[in-house]
Amino acid sequence: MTAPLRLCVRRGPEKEAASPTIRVALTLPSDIDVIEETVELLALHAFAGRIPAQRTRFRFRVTLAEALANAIQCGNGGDPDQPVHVELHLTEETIRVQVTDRGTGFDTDHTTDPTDPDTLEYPCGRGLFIIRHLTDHVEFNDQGNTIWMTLPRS
Amino acid sequence: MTAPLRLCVRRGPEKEAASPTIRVALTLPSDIDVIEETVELLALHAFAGRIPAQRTRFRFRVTLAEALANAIQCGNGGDPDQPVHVELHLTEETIRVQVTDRGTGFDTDHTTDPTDPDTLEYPCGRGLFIIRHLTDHVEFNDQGNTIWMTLPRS
Amino acid sequence: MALSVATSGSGITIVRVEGQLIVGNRQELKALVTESLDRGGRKFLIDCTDTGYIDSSGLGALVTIAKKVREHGGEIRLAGLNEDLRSLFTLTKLDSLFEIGETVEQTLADF
Amino acid sequence: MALSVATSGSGITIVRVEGQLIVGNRQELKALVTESLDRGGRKFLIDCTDTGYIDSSGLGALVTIAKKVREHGGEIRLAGLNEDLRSLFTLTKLDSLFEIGETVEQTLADF
Ligand SMILES: Nc1ncnc2c1ncn2[C@@H]1O[C@H](COP(=O)(O)OP(=O)(O)O)[C@@H](O)[C@H]1O
Ligand SMILES: Nc1ncnc2c1ncn2[C@@H]1O[C@H](COP(=O)(O)OP(=O)(O)O)[C@@H](O)[C@H]1O
Repeated sequence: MTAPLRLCVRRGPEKEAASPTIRVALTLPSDIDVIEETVELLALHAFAGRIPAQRTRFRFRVTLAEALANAIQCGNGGDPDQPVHVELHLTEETIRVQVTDRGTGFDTDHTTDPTDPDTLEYPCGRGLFIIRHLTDHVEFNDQGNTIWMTLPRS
Repeated sequence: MTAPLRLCVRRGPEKEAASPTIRVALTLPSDIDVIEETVELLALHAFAGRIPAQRTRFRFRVTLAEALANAIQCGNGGDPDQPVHVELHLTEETIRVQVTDRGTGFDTDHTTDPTDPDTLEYPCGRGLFIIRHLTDHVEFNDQGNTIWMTLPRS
Repeated sequence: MALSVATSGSGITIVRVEGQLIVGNRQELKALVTESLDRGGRKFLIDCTDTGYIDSSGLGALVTIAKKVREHGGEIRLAGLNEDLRSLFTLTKLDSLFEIGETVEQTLADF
Repeated sequence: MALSVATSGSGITIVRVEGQLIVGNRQELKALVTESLDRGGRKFLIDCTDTGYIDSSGLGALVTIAKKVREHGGEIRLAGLNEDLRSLFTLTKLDSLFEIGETVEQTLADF
Protein backbone atom coordinates (compact mmCIF):
# COMPACT_ATOMS: atom_id res chain seq x y z
CA MET A 1 0.00 0.00 0.00
CA THR A 2 1.35 3.41 -0.95
CA ALA A 3 0.43 6.56 0.90
CA PRO A 4 -3.24 7.26 0.33
CA LEU A 5 -4.09 10.33 -1.68
CA ARG A 6 -6.52 12.73 -0.05
CA LEU A 7 -9.28 13.52 -2.49
CA CYS A 8 -11.71 15.58 -0.50
CA VAL A 9 -12.98 16.32 2.93
CA ARG A 10 -16.63 17.01 3.56
CA ARG A 11 -18.24 18.11 6.73
CA GLY A 12 -21.82 17.42 7.62
CA PRO A 13 -24.19 20.32 8.15
CA GLU A 14 -23.09 22.13 11.29
CA LYS A 15 -26.12 23.96 12.54
CA GLU A 16 -25.56 27.20 14.35
CA ALA A 17 -26.12 25.92 17.87
CA ALA A 18 -29.70 26.83 18.71
CA SER A 19 -28.50 26.83 22.33
CA PRO A 20 -31.63 25.58 24.00
CA THR A 21 -32.30 26.51 27.60
CA ILE A 22 -31.59 23.52 29.81
CA ARG A 23 -33.54 23.29 33.01
CA VAL A 24 -32.10 21.39 35.96
CA ALA A 25 -34.44 20.82 38.87
CA LEU A 26 -34.05 19.36 42.31
CA THR A 27 -36.12 19.18 45.50
CA LEU A 28 -34.41 18.96 48.88
CA PRO A 29 -35.58 18.62 52.48
CA SER A 30 -35.23 21.59 54.83
CA ASP A 31 -32.04 20.35 56.43
CA ILE A 32 -29.01 22.65 56.56
CA ASP A 33 -26.73 19.62 56.40
CA VAL A 34 -27.67 18.92 52.77
CA ILE A 35 -26.77 22.43 51.55
CA GLU A 36 -23.14 21.66 50.82
CA GLU A 37 -23.89 18.52 48.82
CA THR A 38 -26.72 20.23 46.93
CA VAL A 39 -24.46 23.11 45.97
CA GLU A 40 -21.74 20.78 44.68
CA LEU A 41 -24.25 18.69 42.74
CA LEU A 42 -25.81 21.71 41.08
CA ALA A 43 -22.40 23.25 40.35
CA LEU A 44 -21.62 20.13 38.30
CA HIS A 45 -24.65 20.83 36.14
CA ALA A 46 -24.29 24.60 36.07
CA PHE A 47 -20.82 24.26 34.55
CA ALA A 48 -21.20 20.92 32.76
CA GLY A 49 -18.65 20.75 29.97
CA ARG A 50 -17.18 24.12 30.87
CA ILE A 51 -14.23 25.43 32.78
CA PRO A 52 -15.54 28.65 34.29
CA ALA A 53 -13.40 31.26 36.00
CA GLN A 54 -12.55 30.40 39.59
CA ARG A 55 -14.42 33.54 40.60
CA THR A 56 -17.57 32.47 38.73
CA ARG A 57 -17.65 29.13 40.50
CA PHE A 58 -17.15 30.86 43.85
CA ARG A 59 -19.98 33.33 43.25
CA PHE A 60 -22.31 30.48 42.25
CA ARG A 61 -21.52 28.36 45.27
CA VAL A 62 -21.72 31.15 47.84
CA THR A 63 -24.96 32.68 46.58
CA LEU A 64 -26.70 29.34 46.09
CA ALA A 65 -25.66 28.28 49.62
CA GLU A 66 -27.05 31.57 50.98
CA ALA A 67 -30.35 31.25 49.14
CA LEU A 68 -30.76 27.65 50.30
CA ALA A 69 -29.98 28.58 53.90
CA ASN A 70 -32.62 31.32 53.81
CA ALA A 71 -35.21 29.04 52.21
CA ILE A 72 -34.55 26.28 54.75
CA GLN A 73 -34.28 28.40 57.88
CA CYS A 74 -36.35 31.55 57.28
CA GLY A 75 -38.81 30.25 54.69
CA ASN A 76 -39.51 26.73 55.92
CA GLY A 77 -38.52 27.36 59.54
CA GLY A 78 -36.16 24.40 59.42
CA ASP A 79 -39.07 21.92 59.19
CA PRO A 80 -37.46 18.98 57.39
CA ASP A 81 -40.84 17.94 55.96
CA GLN A 82 -41.12 21.20 54.04
CA PRO A 83 -39.34 20.90 50.70
CA VAL A 84 -37.17 23.49 48.99
CA HIS A 85 -37.31 23.51 45.22
CA VAL A 86 -34.31 24.62 43.16
CA GLU A 87 -34.09 25.12 39.43
CA LEU A 88 -31.24 26.19 37.19
CA HIS A 89 -32.07 27.63 33.80
CA LEU A 90 -28.92 27.34 31.77
CA THR A 91 -28.37 29.31 28.60
CA GLU A 92 -25.13 29.78 26.67
CA GLU A 93 -24.14 32.80 28.75
CA THR A 94 -26.07 32.75 31.99
CA ILE A 95 -27.35 30.67 34.87
CA ARG A 96 -30.68 31.65 36.32
CA VAL A 97 -31.08 30.09 39.75
CA GLN A 98 -34.55 29.79 41.25
CA VAL A 99 -35.05 28.80 44.90
CA THR A 100 -38.58 28.38 46.25
CA ASP A 101 -39.65 27.55 49.78
CA ARG A 102 -43.06 26.88 51.34
CA GLY A 103 -42.97 29.93 53.59
CA THR A 104 -45.09 33.05 53.67
CA GLY A 105 -42.25 35.18 52.33
CA PHE A 106 -41.00 38.52 53.62
CA ASP A 107 -40.70 42.16 52.66
CA THR A 108 -38.11 41.85 49.91
CA ASP A 109 -37.94 45.62 49.37
CA HIS A 110 -36.63 46.20 52.86
CA THR A 111 -32.84 46.04 52.70
CA THR A 112 -30.36 46.60 55.49
CA ASP A 113 -26.69 47.43 55.22
CA PRO A 114 -24.60 45.05 57.30
CA THR A 115 -21.51 47.20 56.73
CA ASP A 116 -23.04 49.95 58.86
CA PRO A 117 -20.62 50.49 61.80
CA ASP A 118 -23.53 50.13 64.22
CA THR A 119 -24.31 46.60 63.09
CA LEU A 120 -20.92 45.48 61.80
CA GLU A 121 -20.48 43.09 64.72
CA TYR A 122 -23.90 41.48 64.35
CA PRO A 123 -23.67 37.76 63.64
CA CYS A 124 -26.52 37.85 61.07
CA GLY A 125 -27.99 39.92 58.30
CA ARG A 126 -25.32 39.49 55.60
CA GLY A 127 -27.00 36.85 53.43
CA LEU A 128 -29.07 38.95 51.04
CA PHE A 129 -26.36 41.62 50.99
CA ILE A 130 -23.85 39.04 49.75
CA ILE A 131 -26.38 37.67 47.25
CA ARG A 132 -27.04 41.14 45.85
CA HIS A 133 -23.33 41.83 45.44
CA LEU A 134 -22.19 38.48 44.05
CA THR A 135 -24.95 37.98 41.46
CA ASP A 136 -25.61 39.98 38.31
CA HIS A 137 -29.30 40.31 39.08
CA VAL A 138 -31.72 39.35 41.87
CA GLU A 139 -35.51 39.18 41.78
CA PHE A 140 -38.21 37.87 44.08
CA ASN A 141 -41.80 36.88 43.51
CA ASP A 142 -44.45 39.08 45.10
CA GLN A 143 -44.95 36.76 48.04
CA GLY A 144 -41.24 36.61 48.76
CA ASN A 145 -40.84 32.84 48.88
CA THR A 146 -39.08 32.58 45.51
CA ILE A 147 -35.75 34.17 44.67
CA TRP A 148 -34.23 34.32 41.20
CA MET A 149 -30.52 35.02 40.87
CA THR A 150 -28.68 35.52 37.59
CA LEU A 151 -25.03 34.57 37.32
CA PRO A 152 -22.55 34.11 34.50
CA ARG A 153 -21.58 30.65 33.23
CA SER A 154 -18.02 31.41 32.22
CA MET B 1 8.16 28.41 65.14
CA THR B 2 8.52 24.76 66.05
CA ALA B 3 6.53 22.02 64.38
CA PRO B 4 2.90 22.46 65.35
CA LEU B 5 1.39 19.79 67.54
CA ARG B 6 -1.82 18.21 66.22
CA LEU B 7 -4.40 18.28 68.95
CA CYS B 8 -7.51 17.03 67.28
CA VAL B 9 -9.29 16.69 64.00
CA ARG B 10 -13.03 17.11 63.78
CA ARG B 11 -15.23 16.57 60.82
CA GLY B 12 -18.56 18.27 60.31
CA PRO B 13 -21.70 16.18 60.12
CA GLU B 14 -21.54 14.16 56.94
CA LYS B 15 -25.10 13.29 56.06
CA GLU B 16 -25.73 10.07 54.27
CA ALA B 17 -26.28 11.48 50.79
CA ALA B 18 -30.04 11.72 50.40
CA SER B 19 -29.34 11.38 46.65
CA PRO B 20 -32.15 13.50 45.33
CA THR B 21 -33.48 12.88 41.86
CA ILE B 22 -32.19 15.58 39.54
CA ARG B 23 -34.36 16.42 36.57
CA VAL B 24 -32.77 17.86 33.45
CA ALA B 25 -35.19 19.14 30.82
CA LEU B 26 -34.79 20.50 27.34
CA THR B 27 -37.08 21.33 24.42
CA LEU B 28 -35.79 21.11 20.86
CA PRO B 29 -37.22 21.85 17.42
CA SER B 30 -38.02 18.94 15.08
CA ASP B 31 -34.81 19.25 13.11
CA ILE B 32 -32.62 16.18 12.67
CA ASP B 33 -29.57 18.41 12.51
CA VAL B 34 -29.83 19.27 16.20
CA ILE B 35 -29.85 15.63 17.36
CA GLU B 36 -26.08 15.31 17.66
CA GLU B 37 -25.66 18.49 19.68
CA THR B 38 -28.61 17.65 21.91
CA VAL B 39 -27.19 14.21 22.64
CA GLU B 40 -23.78 15.62 23.57
CA LEU B 41 -25.33 18.32 25.75
CA LEU B 42 -27.50 15.84 27.63
CA ALA B 43 -24.62 13.37 27.98
CA LEU B 44 -22.72 16.08 29.87
CA HIS B 45 -25.56 16.25 32.39
CA ALA B 46 -26.31 12.53 32.47
CA PHE B 47 -22.73 11.82 33.58
CA ALA B 48 -21.92 15.10 35.35
CA GLY B 49 -19.11 14.48 37.80
CA ARG B 50 -18.80 10.85 36.80
CA ILE B 51 -16.61 8.76 34.57
CA PRO B 52 -18.95 6.08 33.28
CA ALA B 53 -17.88 2.99 31.38
CA GLN B 54 -17.25 3.65 27.69
CA ARG B 55 -20.05 1.20 26.96
CA THR B 56 -22.53 3.11 29.17
CA ARG B 57 -21.82 6.36 27.37
CA PHE B 58 -22.24 4.63 24.01
CA ARG B 59 -25.58 3.08 24.98
CA PHE B 60 -26.86 6.45 26.20
CA ARG B 61 -25.85 8.32 23.07
CA VAL B 62 -27.15 5.75 20.58
CA THR B 63 -30.51 5.19 22.24
CA LEU B 64 -31.15 8.89 22.88
CA ALA B 65 -30.27 9.67 19.25
CA GLU B 66 -32.70 6.96 18.10
CA ALA B 67 -35.52 8.18 20.31
CA LEU B 68 -34.99 11.78 19.16
CA ALA B 69 -34.95 10.73 15.50
CA ASN B 70 -38.24 8.87 15.93
CA ALA B 71 -39.86 11.77 17.80
CA ILE B 72 -38.72 14.28 15.16
CA GLN B 73 -39.45 12.22 12.06
CA CYS B 74 -42.25 9.79 12.94
CA GLY B 75 -43.91 11.70 15.78
CA ASN B 76 -43.70 15.29 14.60
CA GLY B 77 -43.38 14.47 10.90
CA GLY B 78 -40.26 16.63 10.70
CA ASP B 79 -42.28 19.82 11.21
CA PRO B 80 -39.67 22.14 12.78
CA ASP B 81 -42.42 24.08 14.57
CA GLN B 82 -43.41 21.01 16.56
CA PRO B 83 -41.24 20.71 19.66
CA VAL B 84 -39.74 17.58 21.14
CA HIS B 85 -39.42 17.53 24.91
CA VAL B 86 -36.66 15.56 26.61
CA GLU B 87 -36.16 14.94 30.29
CA LEU B 88 -33.52 13.04 32.20
CA HIS B 89 -34.31 11.84 35.69
CA LEU B 90 -30.99 11.17 37.33
CA THR B 91 -30.66 9.07 40.45
CA GLU B 92 -27.52 7.66 42.00
CA GLU B 93 -27.67 4.51 39.86
CA THR B 94 -29.88 5.18 36.86
CA ILE B 95 -30.83 7.59 34.13
CA ARG B 96 -34.46 7.66 33.08
CA VAL B 97 -34.79 9.32 29.70
CA GLN B 98 -38.17 10.64 28.61
CA VAL B 99 -38.78 11.80 25.03
CA THR B 100 -42.17 13.26 24.11
CA ASP B 101 -43.37 14.42 20.70
CA ARG B 102 -46.58 16.09 19.55
CA GLY B 103 -47.65 13.19 17.36
CA THR B 104 -50.57 10.81 17.58
CA GLY B 105 -48.34 7.94 18.60
CA PHE B 106 -48.26 4.40 17.22
CA ASP B 107 -48.92 0.81 18.20
CA THR B 108 -46.05 0.30 20.62
CA ASP B 109 -46.92 -3.37 21.18
CA HIS B 110 -46.23 -4.22 17.58
CA THR B 111 -42.59 -5.18 17.28
CA THR B 112 -40.71 -6.36 14.24
CA ASP B 113 -37.44 -8.24 14.08
CA PRO B 114 -35.00 -6.50 11.74
CA THR B 115 -32.63 -9.48 11.98
CA ASP B 116 -35.13 -11.62 10.07
CA PRO B 117 -33.31 -12.79 6.89
CA ASP B 118 -36.27 -11.54 4.81
CA THR B 119 -35.85 -7.97 5.99
CA LEU B 120 -32.16 -7.90 6.83
CA GLU B 121 -31.39 -5.68 3.86
CA TYR B 122 -34.13 -3.16 4.60
CA PRO B 123 -32.74 0.31 5.24
CA CYS B 124 -35.18 1.01 8.11
CA GLY B 125 -36.85 -0.61 11.08
CA ARG B 126 -33.88 -1.03 13.43
CA GLY B 127 -34.46 1.94 15.74
CA LEU B 128 -36.76 0.48 18.38
CA PHE B 129 -34.96 -2.85 18.16
CA ILE B 130 -31.67 -1.14 19.06
CA ILE B 131 -33.38 0.85 21.82
CA ARG B 132 -34.85 -2.32 23.34
CA HIS B 133 -31.48 -4.05 23.32
CA LEU B 134 -29.28 -1.20 24.52
CA THR B 135 -31.45 0.02 27.41
CA ASP B 136 -32.28 -1.75 30.66
CA HIS B 137 -35.97 -0.99 30.32
CA VAL B 138 -38.33 0.69 27.82
CA GLU B 139 -41.86 1.93 28.36
CA PHE B 140 -44.32 4.03 26.36
CA ASN B 141 -47.37 6.01 27.34
CA ASP B 142 -50.72 4.69 26.09
CA GLN B 143 -50.86 7.12 23.22
CA GLY B 144 -47.38 6.19 22.04
CA ASN B 145 -45.92 9.69 21.84
CA THR B 146 -43.77 9.36 24.96
CA ILE B 147 -40.97 6.87 25.43
CA TRP B 148 -39.16 6.21 28.71
CA MET B 149 -35.81 4.47 28.61
CA THR B 150 -33.82 3.39 31.65
CA LEU B 151 -30.05 3.24 31.47
CA PRO B 152 -27.23 2.90 33.98
CA ARG B 153 -25.15 5.90 35.08
CA SER B 154 -21.88 4.12 35.68
CA MET C 1 -19.35 14.44 11.16
CA ALA C 2 -16.59 14.79 8.62
CA LEU C 3 -15.98 12.46 5.70
CA SER C 4 -12.64 12.22 3.95
CA VAL C 5 -11.85 10.11 0.92
CA ALA C 6 -8.51 8.72 -0.17
CA THR C 7 -7.48 6.14 -2.74
CA SER C 8 -4.88 3.54 -1.85
CA GLY C 9 -2.11 2.54 -4.24
CA SER C 10 -4.05 -0.63 -5.02
CA GLY C 11 -7.13 1.40 -6.03
CA ILE C 12 -9.23 0.94 -2.92
CA THR C 13 -11.43 3.92 -2.02
CA ILE C 14 -11.01 4.59 1.66
CA VAL C 15 -13.83 6.58 3.24
CA ARG C 16 -13.04 7.84 6.68
CA VAL C 17 -16.03 8.65 8.89
CA GLU C 18 -15.14 11.00 11.73
CA GLY C 19 -17.75 11.60 14.41
CA GLN C 20 -21.31 10.34 14.34
CA LEU C 21 -22.91 8.57 11.37
CA ILE C 22 -26.54 9.38 12.02
CA VAL C 23 -29.82 10.41 10.46
CA GLY C 24 -28.66 14.00 10.00
CA ASN C 25 -25.67 13.17 7.81
CA ARG C 26 -25.99 9.68 6.34
CA GLN C 27 -26.96 11.20 2.94
CA GLU C 28 -23.48 12.68 2.60
CA LEU C 29 -21.96 9.24 2.88
CA LYS C 30 -24.36 7.79 0.32
CA ALA C 31 -23.66 10.64 -2.12
CA LEU C 32 -19.94 10.25 -1.72
CA VAL C 33 -19.88 6.53 -2.40
CA THR C 34 -22.27 6.93 -5.36
CA GLU C 35 -19.91 9.50 -6.90
CA SER C 36 -16.97 7.17 -6.42
CA LEU C 37 -18.90 4.33 -8.09
CA ASP C 38 -19.66 6.66 -11.00
CA ARG C 39 -15.95 7.40 -11.32
CA GLY C 40 -15.26 3.68 -11.52
CA GLY C 41 -14.36 2.84 -7.93
CA ARG C 42 -15.27 -0.74 -7.05
CA LYS C 43 -13.45 -1.52 -3.83
CA PHE C 44 -14.51 0.44 -0.75
CA LEU C 45 -13.19 0.50 2.75
CA ILE C 46 -15.18 2.41 5.36
CA ASP C 47 -12.72 3.52 8.03
CA CYS C 48 -14.52 3.74 11.38
CA THR C 49 -11.42 4.37 13.49
CA ASP C 50 -12.69 7.81 14.47
CA THR C 51 -16.40 7.10 14.30
CA GLY C 52 -18.25 7.93 17.52
CA TYR C 53 -21.58 6.21 17.22
CA ILE C 54 -23.88 5.05 14.42
CA ASP C 55 -27.66 5.14 14.68
CA SER C 56 -30.18 2.93 12.87
CA SER C 57 -30.32 5.38 9.96
CA GLY C 58 -26.55 5.24 9.66
CA LEU C 59 -26.71 1.44 9.62
CA GLY C 60 -29.50 1.68 7.03
CA ALA C 61 -27.31 3.93 4.88
CA LEU C 62 -24.47 1.40 5.05
CA VAL C 63 -26.86 -1.39 4.00
CA THR C 64 -28.05 0.67 1.04
CA ILE C 65 -24.50 1.54 0.04
CA ALA C 66 -23.37 -2.07 0.29
CA LYS C 67 -26.22 -3.17 -1.97
CA LYS C 68 -25.37 -0.53 -4.55
CA VAL C 69 -21.68 -1.39 -4.51
CA ARG C 70 -22.46 -5.08 -5.01
CA GLU C 71 -24.86 -4.25 -7.84
CA HIS C 72 -21.90 -2.61 -9.56
CA GLY C 73 -19.87 -5.74 -9.03
CA GLY C 74 -17.87 -4.07 -6.29
CA GLU C 75 -17.00 -4.92 -2.71
CA ILE C 76 -17.23 -3.03 0.55
CA ARG C 77 -15.47 -3.65 3.86
CA LEU C 78 -15.51 -1.95 7.22
CA ALA C 79 -12.46 -1.49 9.43
CA GLY C 80 -11.33 0.17 12.64
CA LEU C 81 -14.54 -0.46 14.62
CA ASN C 82 -14.23 -0.38 18.36
CA GLU C 83 -16.03 -2.90 20.54
CA ASP C 84 -19.17 -0.77 20.89
CA LEU C 85 -19.58 -0.19 17.16
CA ARG C 86 -18.92 -3.85 16.46
CA SER C 87 -21.67 -4.80 18.91
CA LEU C 88 -24.21 -2.84 16.85
CA PHE C 89 -23.42 -4.98 13.81
CA THR C 90 -23.60 -8.18 15.81
CA LEU C 91 -26.88 -7.16 17.46
CA THR C 92 -28.54 -6.29 14.15
CA LYS C 93 -26.90 -9.26 12.37
CA LEU C 94 -25.50 -6.83 9.83
CA ASP C 95 -22.15 -8.48 10.42
CA SER C 96 -23.47 -11.10 8.01
CA LEU C 97 -23.88 -8.46 5.29
CA PHE C 98 -20.54 -6.70 5.73
CA GLU C 99 -17.04 -7.97 5.82
CA ILE C 100 -15.68 -6.36 9.00
CA GLY C 101 -11.92 -6.26 9.26
CA GLU C 102 -9.66 -5.28 12.12
CA THR C 103 -7.40 -2.29 11.53
CA VAL C 104 -7.43 -0.29 8.31
CA GLU C 105 -3.92 -1.47 7.43
CA GLN C 106 -4.82 -5.12 7.95
CA THR C 107 -8.06 -4.81 6.00
CA LEU C 108 -6.35 -3.02 3.13
CA ALA C 109 -3.67 -5.70 2.97
CA ASP C 110 -6.32 -8.47 2.92
CA PHE C 111 -8.56 -6.79 0.32
CA MET D 1 -15.72 20.46 56.47
CA ALA D 2 -12.91 19.30 58.68
CA LEU D 3 -11.30 21.31 61.49
CA SER D 4 -7.88 20.56 62.84
CA VAL D 5 -6.16 22.31 65.70
CA ALA D 6 -2.46 22.68 66.38
CA THR D 7 -0.42 24.81 68.77
CA SER D 8 2.69 26.55 67.54
CA GLY D 9 5.88 26.67 69.58
CA SER D 10 5.03 30.25 70.48
CA GLY D 11 1.65 29.20 71.89
CA ILE D 12 -0.57 30.29 69.03
CA THR D 13 -3.62 28.09 68.46
CA ILE D 14 -3.85 27.36 64.74
CA VAL D 15 -7.29 26.29 63.55
CA ARG D 16 -7.29 24.91 60.06
CA VAL D 17 -10.64 25.00 58.22
CA GLU D 18 -10.79 22.53 55.34
CA GLY D 19 -13.78 22.76 53.01
CA GLN D 20 -16.78 25.00 53.47
CA LEU D 21 -17.43 27.11 56.56
CA ILE D 22 -21.20 27.39 56.35
CA VAL D 23 -24.42 27.33 58.30
CA GLY D 24 -24.30 23.55 58.68
CA ASN D 25 -20.97 23.45 60.50
CA ARG D 26 -20.11 26.87 61.93
CA GLN D 27 -21.07 25.66 65.45
CA GLU D 28 -18.16 23.23 65.41
CA LEU D 29 -15.73 26.08 64.91
CA LYS D 30 -17.30 28.13 67.70
CA ALA D 31 -17.18 25.16 70.08
CA LEU D 32 -13.57 24.46 69.26
CA VAL D 33 -12.36 28.02 69.85
CA THR D 34 -14.41 28.27 73.06
CA GLU D 35 -12.73 25.12 74.39
CA SER D 36 -9.32 26.51 73.50
CA LEU D 37 -10.13 29.75 75.35
CA ASP D 38 -11.20 27.71 78.37
CA ARG D 39 -7.84 25.91 78.27
CA GLY D 40 -6.08 29.28 78.33
CA GLY D 41 -5.42 29.88 74.62
CA ARG D 42 -5.35 33.59 73.78
CA LYS D 43 -3.78 33.85 70.36
CA PHE D 44 -5.70 32.31 67.47
CA LEU D 45 -4.87 31.92 63.82
CA ILE D 46 -7.62 30.69 61.49
CA ASP D 47 -5.90 28.96 58.61
CA CYS D 48 -8.08 29.31 55.48
CA THR D 49 -5.55 27.84 53.04
CA ASP D 50 -7.87 24.92 52.28
CA THR D 51 -11.17 26.67 52.86
CA GLY D 52 -13.56 26.46 49.91
CA TYR D 53 -16.18 29.07 50.56
CA ILE D 54 -17.69 30.81 53.58
CA ASP D 55 -21.34 31.81 53.76
CA SER D 56 -22.88 34.62 55.80
CA SER D 57 -23.39 32.27 58.76
CA GLY D 58 -19.73 31.33 58.60
CA LEU D 59 -18.77 35.00 58.59
CA GLY D 60 -21.18 35.55 61.49
CA ALA D 61 -19.52 32.74 63.42
CA LEU D 62 -16.11 34.34 62.89
CA VAL D 63 -17.45 37.68 64.14
CA THR D 64 -18.83 36.01 67.29
CA ILE D 65 -15.60 34.13 67.87
CA ALA D 66 -13.51 37.28 67.42
CA LYS D 67 -15.62 39.12 69.98
CA LYS D 68 -15.30 36.32 72.49
CA VAL D 69 -11.55 36.08 72.02
CA ARG D 70 -11.15 39.83 72.52
CA GLU D 71 -13.35 39.69 75.62
CA HIS D 72 -10.82 37.22 77.02
CA GLY D 73 -8.03 39.65 76.20
CA GLY D 74 -6.94 37.51 73.25
CA GLU D 75 -6.29 38.13 69.59
CA ILE D 76 -7.43 36.43 66.41
CA ARG D 77 -5.96 36.58 62.92
CA LEU D 78 -6.88 34.99 59.61
CA ALA D 79 -4.39 33.70 57.07
CA GLY D 80 -4.15 31.84 53.80
CA LEU D 81 -7.26 33.38 52.19
CA ASN D 82 -7.44 33.26 48.43
CA GLU D 83 -8.66 36.23 46.42
CA ASP D 84 -12.30 35.10 46.48
CA LEU D 85 -12.41 34.62 50.24
CA ARG D 86 -10.65 37.91 50.78
CA SER D 87 -13.28 39.65 48.65
CA LEU D 88 -16.01 38.47 51.05
CA PHE D 89 -14.29 40.25 53.93
CA THR D 90 -13.77 43.41 51.89
CA LEU D 91 -17.37 43.38 50.66
CA THR D 92 -18.81 42.99 54.16
CA LYS D 93 -16.18 45.35 55.67
CA LEU D 94 -15.27 42.58 58.09
CA ASP D 95 -11.67 43.20 57.07
CA SER D 96 -11.89 46.06 59.57
CA LEU D 97 -12.72 43.60 62.37
CA PHE D 98 -10.11 40.97 61.59
CA GLU D 99 -6.43 41.17 61.08
CA ILE D 100 -5.99 39.30 57.78
CA GLY D 101 -2.45 38.12 57.08
CA GLU D 102 -0.95 36.57 53.99
CA THR D 103 0.43 33.05 54.40
CA VAL D 104 0.18 31.10 57.63
CA GLU D 105 3.97 31.21 58.08
CA GLN D 106 4.10 34.96 57.59
CA THR D 107 1.15 35.57 59.90
CA LEU D 108 2.62 33.33 62.62
CA ALA D 109 5.93 35.13 62.40
CA ASP D 110 4.22 38.53 62.70
CA PHE D 111 1.90 37.55 65.58
N1 LIG E 1 -36.85 32.73 52.01
C1 LIG E 1 -37.15 33.57 53.00
N2 LIG E 1 -38.34 33.47 53.65
C2 LIG E 1 -38.66 34.32 54.65
N3 LIG E 1 -37.84 35.29 55.10
C3 LIG E 1 -36.65 35.45 54.50
C4 LIG E 1 -36.24 34.62 53.43
N4 LIG E 1 -35.02 35.02 53.04
C5 LIG E 1 -34.67 36.05 53.83
N5 LIG E 1 -35.66 36.33 54.72
C6 LIG E 1 -35.70 37.41 55.73
O1 LIG E 1 -34.71 38.37 55.43
C7 LIG E 1 -33.84 38.56 56.54
C8 LIG E 1 -32.46 38.90 56.07
O2 LIG E 1 -31.88 37.76 55.47
P1 LIG E 1 -30.31 37.66 55.29
O3 LIG E 1 -29.81 38.91 54.70
O4 LIG E 1 -30.03 36.40 54.54
O5 LIG E 1 -29.73 37.59 56.75
P2 LIG E 1 -29.98 36.51 57.89
O6 LIG E 1 -30.59 35.31 57.23
O7 LIG E 1 -28.62 36.28 58.42
O8 LIG E 1 -30.89 37.19 58.86
C9 LIG E 1 -33.95 37.27 57.32
O9 LIG E 1 -33.63 37.45 58.67
C10 LIG E 1 -35.39 36.90 57.11
O10 LIG E 1 -36.22 37.62 58.02
N1 LIG F 1 -42.45 8.69 18.24
C1 LIG F 1 -43.10 7.99 17.30
N2 LIG F 1 -44.27 8.45 16.79
C2 LIG F 1 -44.94 7.75 15.84
N3 LIG F 1 -44.50 6.60 15.33
C3 LIG F 1 -43.33 6.09 15.79
C4 LIG F 1 -42.58 6.74 16.78
N4 LIG F 1 -41.49 6.00 17.04
C5 LIG F 1 -41.57 4.93 16.23
N5 LIG F 1 -42.68 4.96 15.47
C6 LIG F 1 -43.14 3.96 14.48
O1 LIG F 1 -42.45 2.76 14.68
C7 LIG F 1 -41.81 2.35 13.48
C8 LIG F 1 -40.53 1.62 13.78
O2 LIG F 1 -39.59 2.53 14.30
P1 LIG F 1 -38.06 2.16 14.28
O3 LIG F 1 -37.88 0.81 14.84
O4 LIG F 1 -37.34 3.27 14.98
O5 LIG F 1 -37.66 2.10 12.77
P2 LIG F 1 -37.71 3.22 11.64
O6 LIG F 1 -37.87 4.52 12.36
O7 LIG F 1 -36.41 3.07 10.96
O8 LIG F 1 -38.88 2.86 10.80
C9 LIG F 1 -41.63 3.61 12.69
O9 LIG F 1 -41.55 3.38 11.33
C10 LIG F 1 -42.88 4.38 13.05
O10 LIG F 1 -43.96 3.96 12.29
